[in-house]
Amino acid sequence: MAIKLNRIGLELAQYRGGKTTLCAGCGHNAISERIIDACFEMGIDAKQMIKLSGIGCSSKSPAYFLSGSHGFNAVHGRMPSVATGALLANKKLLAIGVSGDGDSGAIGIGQFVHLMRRNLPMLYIIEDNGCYGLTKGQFSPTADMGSTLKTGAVNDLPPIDMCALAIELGASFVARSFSGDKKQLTALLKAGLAHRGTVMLDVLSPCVTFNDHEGSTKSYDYVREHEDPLHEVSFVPHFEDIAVEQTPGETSVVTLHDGSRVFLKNVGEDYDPTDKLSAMRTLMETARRGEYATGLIYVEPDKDDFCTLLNTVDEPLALLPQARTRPPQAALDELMESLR
Amino acid sequence: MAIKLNRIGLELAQYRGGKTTLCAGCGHNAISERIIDACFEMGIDAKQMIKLSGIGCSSKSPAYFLSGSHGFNAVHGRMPSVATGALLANKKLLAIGVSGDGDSGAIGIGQFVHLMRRNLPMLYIIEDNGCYGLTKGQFSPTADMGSTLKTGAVNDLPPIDMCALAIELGASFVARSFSGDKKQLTALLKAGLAHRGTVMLDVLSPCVTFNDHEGSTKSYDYVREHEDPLHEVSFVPHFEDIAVEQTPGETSVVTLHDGSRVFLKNVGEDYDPTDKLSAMRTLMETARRGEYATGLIYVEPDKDDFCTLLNTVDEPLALLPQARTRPPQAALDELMESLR
Amino acid sequence: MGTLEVASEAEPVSAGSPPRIVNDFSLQIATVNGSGSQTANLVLLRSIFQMGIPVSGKNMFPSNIAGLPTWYTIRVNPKGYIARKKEIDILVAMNAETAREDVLTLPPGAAVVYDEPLALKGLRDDLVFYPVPFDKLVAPVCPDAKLRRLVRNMIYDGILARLLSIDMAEMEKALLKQMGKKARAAQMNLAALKAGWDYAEASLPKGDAFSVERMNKTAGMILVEGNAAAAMGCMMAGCTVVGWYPITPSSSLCESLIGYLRKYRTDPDGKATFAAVQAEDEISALGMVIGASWAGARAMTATAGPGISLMSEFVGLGYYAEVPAVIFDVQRVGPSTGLPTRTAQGDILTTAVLSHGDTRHPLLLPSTVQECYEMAMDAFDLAEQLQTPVFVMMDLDLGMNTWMSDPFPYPDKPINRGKVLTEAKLRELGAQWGRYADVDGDGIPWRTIPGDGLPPFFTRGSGHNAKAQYSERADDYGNNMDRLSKKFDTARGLVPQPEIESRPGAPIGLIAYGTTDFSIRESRYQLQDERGIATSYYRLRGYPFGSSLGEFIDQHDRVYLVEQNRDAQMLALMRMELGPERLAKIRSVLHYNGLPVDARSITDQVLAHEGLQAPIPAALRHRMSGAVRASGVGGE
Amino acid sequence: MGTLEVASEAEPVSAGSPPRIVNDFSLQIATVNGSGSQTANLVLLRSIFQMGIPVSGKNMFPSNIAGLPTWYTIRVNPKGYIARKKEIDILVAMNAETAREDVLTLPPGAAVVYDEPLALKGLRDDLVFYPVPFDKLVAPVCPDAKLRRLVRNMIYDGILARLLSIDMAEMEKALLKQMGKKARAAQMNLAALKAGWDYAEASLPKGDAFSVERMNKTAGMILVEGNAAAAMGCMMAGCTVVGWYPITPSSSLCESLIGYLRKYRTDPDGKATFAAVQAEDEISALGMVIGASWAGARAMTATAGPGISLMSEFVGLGYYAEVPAVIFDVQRVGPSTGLPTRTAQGDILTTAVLSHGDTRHPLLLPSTVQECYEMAMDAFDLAEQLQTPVFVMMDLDLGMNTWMSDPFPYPDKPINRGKVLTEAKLRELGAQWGRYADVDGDGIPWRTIPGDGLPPFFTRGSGHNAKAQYSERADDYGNNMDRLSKKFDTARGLVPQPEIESRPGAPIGLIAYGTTDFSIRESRYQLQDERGIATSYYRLRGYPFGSSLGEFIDQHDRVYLVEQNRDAQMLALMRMELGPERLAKIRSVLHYNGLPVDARSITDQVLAHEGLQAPIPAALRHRMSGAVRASGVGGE
Ligand SMILES: Cc1ncc(C[n+]2csc(CCOP(=O)(O)OP(=O)(O)O)c2C)c(N)n1
Ligand SMILES: Cc1ncc(C[n+]2csc(CCOP(=O)(O)OP(=O)(O)O)c2C)c(N)n1
Ligand code: SF4
Ligand code: SF4
Ligand SMILES: [Mg+2]
Ligand SMILES: [Mg+2]
Repeated sequence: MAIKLNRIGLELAQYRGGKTTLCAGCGHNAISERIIDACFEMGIDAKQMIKLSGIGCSSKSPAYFLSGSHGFNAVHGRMPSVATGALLANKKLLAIGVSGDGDSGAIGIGQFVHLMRRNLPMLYIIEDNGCYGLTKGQFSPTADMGSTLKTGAVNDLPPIDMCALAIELGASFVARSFSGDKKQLTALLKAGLAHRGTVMLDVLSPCVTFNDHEGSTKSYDYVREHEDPLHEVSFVPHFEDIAVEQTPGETSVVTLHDGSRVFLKNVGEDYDPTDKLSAMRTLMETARRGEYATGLIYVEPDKDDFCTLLNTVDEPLALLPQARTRPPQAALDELMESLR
Repeated sequence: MAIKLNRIGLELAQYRGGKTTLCAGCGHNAISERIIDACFEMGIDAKQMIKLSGIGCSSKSPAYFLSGSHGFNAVHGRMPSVATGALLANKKLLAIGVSGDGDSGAIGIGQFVHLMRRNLPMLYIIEDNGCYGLTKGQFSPTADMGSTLKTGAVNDLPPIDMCALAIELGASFVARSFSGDKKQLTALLKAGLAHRGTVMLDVLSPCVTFNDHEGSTKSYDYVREHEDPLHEVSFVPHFEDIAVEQTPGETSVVTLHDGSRVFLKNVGEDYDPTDKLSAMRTLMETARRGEYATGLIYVEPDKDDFCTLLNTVDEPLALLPQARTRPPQAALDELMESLR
Repeated sequence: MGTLEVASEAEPVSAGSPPRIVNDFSLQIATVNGSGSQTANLVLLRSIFQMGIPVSGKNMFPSNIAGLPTWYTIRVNPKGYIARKKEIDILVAMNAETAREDVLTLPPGAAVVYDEPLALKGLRDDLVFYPVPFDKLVAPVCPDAKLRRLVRNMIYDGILARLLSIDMAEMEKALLKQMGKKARAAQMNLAALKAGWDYAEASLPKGDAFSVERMNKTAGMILVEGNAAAAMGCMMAGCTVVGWYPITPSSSLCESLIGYLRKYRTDPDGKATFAAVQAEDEISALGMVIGASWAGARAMTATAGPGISLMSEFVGLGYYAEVPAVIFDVQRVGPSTGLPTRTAQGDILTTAVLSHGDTRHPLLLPSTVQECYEMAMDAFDLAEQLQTPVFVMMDLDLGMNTWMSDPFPYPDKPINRGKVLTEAKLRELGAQWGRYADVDGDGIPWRTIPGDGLPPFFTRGSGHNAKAQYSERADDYGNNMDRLSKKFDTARGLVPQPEIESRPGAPIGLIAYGTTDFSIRESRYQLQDERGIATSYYRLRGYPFGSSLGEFIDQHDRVYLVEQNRDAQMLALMRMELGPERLAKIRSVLHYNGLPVDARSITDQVLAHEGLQAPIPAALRHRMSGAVRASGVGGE
Repeated sequence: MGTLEVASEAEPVSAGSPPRIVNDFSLQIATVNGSGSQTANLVLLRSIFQMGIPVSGKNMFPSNIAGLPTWYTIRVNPKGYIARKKEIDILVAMNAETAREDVLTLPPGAAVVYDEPLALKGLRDDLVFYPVPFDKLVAPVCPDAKLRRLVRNMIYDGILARLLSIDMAEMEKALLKQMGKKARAAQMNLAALKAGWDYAEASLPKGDAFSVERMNKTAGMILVEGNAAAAMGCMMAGCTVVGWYPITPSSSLCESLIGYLRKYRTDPDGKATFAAVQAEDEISALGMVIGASWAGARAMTATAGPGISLMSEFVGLGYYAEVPAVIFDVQRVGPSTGLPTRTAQGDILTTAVLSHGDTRHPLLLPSTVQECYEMAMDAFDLAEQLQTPVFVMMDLDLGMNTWMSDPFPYPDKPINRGKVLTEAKLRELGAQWGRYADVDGDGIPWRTIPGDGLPPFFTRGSGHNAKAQYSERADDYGNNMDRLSKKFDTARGLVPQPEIESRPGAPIGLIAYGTTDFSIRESRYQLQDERGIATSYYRLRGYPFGSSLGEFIDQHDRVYLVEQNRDAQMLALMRMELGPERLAKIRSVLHYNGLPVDARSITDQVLAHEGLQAPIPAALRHRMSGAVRASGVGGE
């Protein structure tokens, strides 16, 4: 039978990357797979996409998907500024950033805060395992209070909830998922690729080598048992118009700026992802219960993104010819005259 | 008539510092005065207090109060780590940190986040003028959307609400005040000196030289018109027991770990500063209205502070004799044996 | 010019029979910052400039916003020696806090215009005093009391115009230019100017030696600060992305740049051909520049010492991953926060070897405002040609002070974007091409840019091979590091080459860079004129060094390297590569007190090294040069 | 020892008539990381060590967590030369990915123990092959299939025990020590060990030349990694505050330290006499150290290159505000992220001049694990004596690999906290005292500590005078900077002094520091033994340099400075201060490929400089030394 092709005529394999060097079973590998699926299904043009990351096991993963895209594995915790610069240079690029809970929550928290505040148009993924995998398992700032290391050491500091922080700071699309939740994660990734603005996606991604034991709140078992989905997420891109039958009150829909739609089917009491305060409440309460609320936590589909605010010419600045970037003799003359 | 002495027999003048080099009328100068008042009234022993700051006009101010205390004017945005180290070395010291909205909100936001998360026992003051005073008035991250510079430039990014951030991250005493509100600011400062844990006090402190014009949302006029006190704050230290008559429902009281009491007299509908979520709601709603909620926004009187969590010996680590810090021959022998 | 020659050498003597000293003096206005004297000072500077006389204006201000002592110094010199000079000939004393010390440090014969209440007359009898009742004079011309603080400054301009015979017409012209549209303010200031002139006319008989006379040495020239000049260069270089964080003394570079870009790089529809972002700190500012350059933009940032330290890690990434970046370091006095409003050349060594591991970075060394403009353009070309971070090492004196210059020429060569791969080039290279493959033998590889449709690659700061694949292989690492060394050698021929003035047969050679140039020129004149010592001069304009450096040293018996830092930082870089014979010839002349180096300090040190007694008391050691001023605040 | 002498020089030839080579070989286990071979490797190392034979163990691992090629190398040498050696004599090939290349790079006569399915026998006929059916052998001894991956490694220990005649009793003893309490695991591993021995006994006739014989050269000695040794030093130095951020290869220094502190510095009531905080990054880690030191604690942090770059601004503050700080730099390969799991001496120059403005920092240079322990203590004393940040420059090879050492001596001198003011001292000094006043003429002032009740002062990174008051005065600035220079001169006599081995009349002097020491010792033996060239040796142990350096150079015709970086970084520091005659004598010997330098590379380069042809093909250039290994991952 013929291999499935996407809307730009490519097959899934063409969205793959290099062979992973991460541990077998690492949540990060599963996320890479979902990214490949999502980009394939969205019919992304890899040549117009850039992959960025900081340093960490998670940050290595951009090398393991979309080998057709440029990648930039920057320095520890500084991916946000590099991504910002790249998008200033060329706002037409579709940027996907992969970071870790240490990379973004510890050394990179400052740049994280300001990227969220700017609502920079990109898909920002945190592969969250509550530890520093690449340096052999120390606690990260997202480690929960009372969670233990293999050594038995107990974390006595409260975790930073990267989602709550992102919402508080102004990110316009904030979601949480689990590397093991194929359906939800793929749907959120596709929606994230469609949204214009900062998409902050915190994905619980267990570290099988250092943080998958009894006593850890970021282990596969713990996360499976404590994942508390806010709704069932499904995504219909603008280029498909499937009618999704929705029993009113049962399913709500969020329409993104490009016409794509995110369908949210209630599982418990209904949840409105456009209400900032209830989003904060939900995060606080689930956290208090030791659970992880997953799904589309907060979205503001039409918020201006940073590149729009900058109001630059339509072409990418990076590709402007000299004629557009070097003012004429007259301009210099005028300046000189003003100084005489 | 005799000069007033405080409970340790000192007069107000003994809490003063060097002559200010800040502009006449700068909010920061008023705050220094309030700090002097508060320390005097609390009968603080200056020799057991340390003053820390980063870089900025605000950060210069520790030189202008309590010349009887050691001071450390560190590097830009890094006061939190220096303060943390100092308190690790000597947990008996009473630390007061003065920073600016640029110092803490821009370059220093990373260290700010992690200090709040640790609930480090100190009084952390942000002298908030929405701009970089010392570098001549550029916008800072707390500048409100739509606020303008003297040049007419308009800020199009949302402000970071340092109070909301501090609450979200775990600070146990979060308040906002105004350099011009003598009574409220002094009461909050005294309460802050009594609380054990991170006291994050965001004080609106207009920059008369660069940000006090029409169109600025951090000018004296604007702040006066838009200050929205949550309650009337009064403070009774543990060493005074004045009975404060309180009409039930009208006034609520917060008792701090040392027995000091903060009285909060309702002005509008009553407000519970121990409810995290309503604190967040209040901040969001007042901000949406373009107002500044002031007063004691959130407090958790009995939360463990960082130094307590570290469970170090009662004496300051800095003053331990060699006998306490150099293990005996036997320890080394044991180690050597384990390596044979 | 005979008179002038004579005049300028004449020893000023105490008032009485004043010899005329024309167009050759330093004038200093002592005030407090925030008192709005800047307008009056610039009008004074500009009016003398408009009379065709060489001038420079230097502002020595404290590191706060208002209320502390500030000194503005104007150097006037007929031969065009406009470096800082130690002696102040004319003092305008407006600040009670410093007036006493200011007066006591003056040389005999100096003139002192002062605010009458300060009652300075009694302090010395070898000076010429001009008391002025500023408050009395300002009231009538400025009814609005709130504005008087500002307007009263214009009065001393009027006084000086009369005393120094500065053409009032030029003063008024300068004032109107300075005021721009503010008509009402202009009127008030004109009145104040006039009031000062009238008062001097009526009540201040000329008793000192100094005056100006029209010359023709500034025709067509401009007055500008180095930061503004560099900003113009960035704009003309086609800079498209600016990531910055404010810090003195570099802020005005980015702020002027943004101003120019708004004006000249915005399309009719209001859309910009640039993006400028005030980052949250310097690390982020450089991160944006690196991200933008990687994505094909011409990106820059500007900072000072503390920012350079913070950028260290990212600079190493730029070096090793080979990403262009243009970084201006407007140097101030370090270490640490140091003296943020004082000048130095103290970041040279750290910057050249910035970041851990084996790294080397090109430095561009502008001396004049025109070079700030030109080297800004060079920097963008070099960063892209070499695919590495490039530093333009300015200093506070150059960046924030006002300098005369010929107008800046329109760039004569097109923008050079370096080795950016094209379809055609790729076809030519075929399989040879690898992101980090040295196909041309100059150590510089060919790069592609995201979105250009050409083969992508993975950029990283970790080990990689010629194909940009991750590698920990010993051979890949070594080959790559050797190629980077080769690339740095290629840079020797690409950075701005030195300007060499060889005096045949001169035993002494002088080497300097940056703003030291102005004092060197004057010092060479002093050595020749006072001691008959001929000198050659090697003005270094870029690092890494070219072969001409060694040759210059070979041509002289003794070489003096003059720098404005404590540790002889540029000499340290030279010592890393020069042979022993050459090193044996080099002596270091250092100046590090926060003030721009003056010619006399250099001359004296050279003479001392040469075994010739300096004419001035040894007490005035080089470091101590310049009237030592208090601007510290007791309590702090 | 005659036999040994002979043996160790005998050229191994292809199997058949094997000459005996006793206690002189390099053994390498090629596996993948995360496969749990570390236990087996350490047991092997320890058992040989227990037999009294000099050994060292080096782990060459990739920068990821599991699944990539890793090589563990054990050097056995009767004379105690335990530096890395290029040739591998015995290979244990467990990794399919690298087996082929591993085998092809072996010298003739080498032995290869390999996993049978890899079928390597056919690759070469000049080696001795020992195929082993690991899976077959492991099944019976380890019923639990999940554990086999780990246990099977123990089998090669058994095989090697038999082939090299390692005493099984020592093997078992080493295994039990390694296993500690885990009895069940121990039993399984003992069985696997036995299974390996039995299999070799039954099916692998000895065909190679290598074996071990009991010696008495390790009696009483210990085996330890440099990071653990440094950690012990920090604890014994009375360190009370640790602020750190994880980074390879420094993490295990702080982690061991915290482990030791928990065990030996916790009071019976569970309260600690220390505080250790994992900071959010390196900037914060050093900030905590500076804050703690300022408040009177003995505080430290440890990091690697990237952290050094990030700490740059704070280090400048420490230098200028004169706050003690102890910083360990366990150097890895830069620039940028570089090769995080490879070794280098590449941060020397950047660190010595770290931070903008004129700055200089003391560097301590340990060569051995014992010096890691001792210099850790020195560092705390020096940081407080000099009131400045002090760096201990280790490297990955020293910090993470396992070294033999005499047991560490208990400190013989009390903790030295430097000039901390006391009531009495204050009374003595009276008005003379100022926080930054040089009352003793050594450039080092007296400090007070918050909470001590003595006069407080204001600490700042901006300009200040001797009384710690804010000052922008030119004289205050200059005087302070000159005092800091004087203080740095004082440091010359306080940092660890060099260890000098002078051979009277030797024309050649060698200078080295850090881990290069091990190869230098062997290289000197090679030069003497193979070429009859006598050499003197100057082992540098600290920066700034002492006067002995120049004297050493004067005593020799030619001096070779050997370092493990590309840019001759230590030489650059020497060039900054040595006179031309001395510089003329120095030549640089460099090695920079991520692997520890080996003696042969040094010997060959020295011979080449001396104009003597090296015996080995020039093809093996120094950089390329060591089997060049692929551990890069194609696609990445
Ligand atoms: C400046 C700097 N500091 C420290 C390190 C060491 N380091 C590498 S990855 C890492 C943490 C990674 O944790 P996280 O971001 O959560 O990624 P994970 O490995 O858990 O996926 C650290 C501390 C570094 N590479 N650079
Ligand atoms: C590393 C570094 N970057 C930049 C600066 C320049 N700088 C000094 S103060 C300041 C901002 C101060 O703003 P804020 O903290 O709000 O204080 P304010 O002056 O407004 O009270 C800046 C950017 C510096 N001193 N150090
Ligand atoms: S160490 Fe943990 S995070 Fe890193 S690759 Fe392995 S499983 Fe993943
Ligand atoms: S500039 Fe603004 S912030 Fe700074 S001292 Fe003046 S008024 Fe205060
Ligand atoms: Mg992680
Ligand atoms: Mg501010």
